[in-house]
Amino acid sequence: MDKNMLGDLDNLPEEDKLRMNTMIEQLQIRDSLRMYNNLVERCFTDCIDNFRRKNLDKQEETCVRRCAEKWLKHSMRVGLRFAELNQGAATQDEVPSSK
Amino acid sequence: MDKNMLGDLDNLPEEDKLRMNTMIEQLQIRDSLRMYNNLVERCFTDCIDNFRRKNLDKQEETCVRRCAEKWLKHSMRVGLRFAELNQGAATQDEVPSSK
Amino acid sequence: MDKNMLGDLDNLPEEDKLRMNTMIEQLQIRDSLRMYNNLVERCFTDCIDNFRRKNLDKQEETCVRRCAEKWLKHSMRVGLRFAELNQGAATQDEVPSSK
Amino acid sequence: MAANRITPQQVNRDQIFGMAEKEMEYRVEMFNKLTQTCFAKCVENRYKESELNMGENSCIDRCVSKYWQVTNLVGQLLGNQGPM
Amino acid sequence: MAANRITPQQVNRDQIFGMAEKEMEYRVEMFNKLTQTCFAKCVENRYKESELNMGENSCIDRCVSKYWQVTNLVGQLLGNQGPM
Amino acid sequence: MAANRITPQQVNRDQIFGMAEKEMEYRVEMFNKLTQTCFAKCVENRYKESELNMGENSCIDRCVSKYWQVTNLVGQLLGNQGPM
Repeated sequence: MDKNMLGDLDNLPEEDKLRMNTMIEQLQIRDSLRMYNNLVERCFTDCIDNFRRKNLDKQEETCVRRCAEKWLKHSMRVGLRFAELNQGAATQDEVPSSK
Repeated sequence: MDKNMLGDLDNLPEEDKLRMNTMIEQLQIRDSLRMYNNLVERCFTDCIDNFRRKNLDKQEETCVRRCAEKWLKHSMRVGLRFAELNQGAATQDEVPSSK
Repeated sequence: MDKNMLGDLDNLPEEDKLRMNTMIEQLQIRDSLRMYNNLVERCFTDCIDNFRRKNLDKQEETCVRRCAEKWLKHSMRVGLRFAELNQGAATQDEVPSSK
Repeated sequence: MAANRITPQQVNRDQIFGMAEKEMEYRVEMFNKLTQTCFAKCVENRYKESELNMGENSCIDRCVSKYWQVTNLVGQLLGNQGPM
Repeated sequence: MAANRITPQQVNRDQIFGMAEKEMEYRVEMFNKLTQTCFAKCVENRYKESELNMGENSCIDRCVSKYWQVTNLVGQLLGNQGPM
Repeated sequence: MAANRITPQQVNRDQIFGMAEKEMEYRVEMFNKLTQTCFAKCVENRYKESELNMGENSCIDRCVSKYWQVTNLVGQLLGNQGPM
């Protein structure tokens, strides 16, 4: 659906393209802020279980760093695979479409 | 609150009703897309635990189908019960209101 | 970022301040409604496990009351601590900023 | 999201629409949480069949009823001391 | 959020933008759920190192593939009887 | 959501408002996640009483402090290599 939609929009006047770009930009900002929040929540949940001190100790810090790095690598890999599948669905007809 | 609100809006000019309808429509679209995402996530989480192949096997597919069907039936039943309760709250006075 | 942003906005015309206030108000309404939903979900999940009757029994009701009260006290305490940290980050330079 | 000139009146109408929107979002979210919570509490999740059995169905009915009551109870508590 | 006068045409264009927005939100949400689900299924969460090992990497690839297939399968079911 | 004519200037102001809105949404979401996570980590959930005891209170304080530090730490990492 989005593809046809965006196709249609190519023919729309400049001000609509501008509006569309603003919208996409806004969604991207929101998405990266959400991703940040989710990453913090996940690494905190997995790494922090001791509340006898108010500061992170070395071990907790290491755990959080690794968690965040692993998450970013994971997220990038998923992004690549996801893009391949999206592309496949867009070009091949024998693959059942996702919509 | 929404009932009074919608009551008020009945008296508003045509363009406001139009705007209201657009809003409701948009929320419904968003809701059904979210529901779709949630359903996929749930059935995937419950049914897929083996990652030695990249394609679903027969058993996984059956599990996903049943999961989705059960979910839809469940969701419809909840909708019916929920509507009854909403209606009861709107017409009876002895029932404590939800707001 | 928001601080500079809000700083800039102080210099903007009245109608923008009005718009900003409306936006903040809307976010607060949404946030308190979400909080209400989350609280109900949590206390229901923690307190209700028996579905042989359709009405809450005394014990379940007590559990829900305590859960909600504890949550509110917890939430207030977190708010205080969070505000202290936010303030510390805004006034001290040795503390690494959150952004 | 865009307007050339916003009058106080305009903002007022936007506020009304905004509140109606938030209220509807709230109801949708409540329904979704209720649906998910009762699914988790009542429905057998190994999916041996695609029908809900009698036990699951009556569990669902009672779950919805109790969820509704918890919503009212919590609403009363919030009305008395706080953010709602 | 604000407008002095809304014509039916205007609402139409708003609807198109609104639908495009919802569609994109849906894709972002799907990607995020997929990412979180596959992280939970595939990545060792005691974080002994900061690299993904070979087993984790191939698990991730298959997880994405299967998630995609489940999305299509559920989409077909919804298309046949309901809300999508 | 509606406008008869959008000028580049208008879009610019919408962008500023949009970013401020996203930033606020982010802070609210962070606060909510922090509140939920620390409740799960610190508060006894059989609800034998409606008061937080001393142990729970000091756990909450430390939990908030550590959550804040994790937020900063992850923010630094993202600043160095990525999406933030």
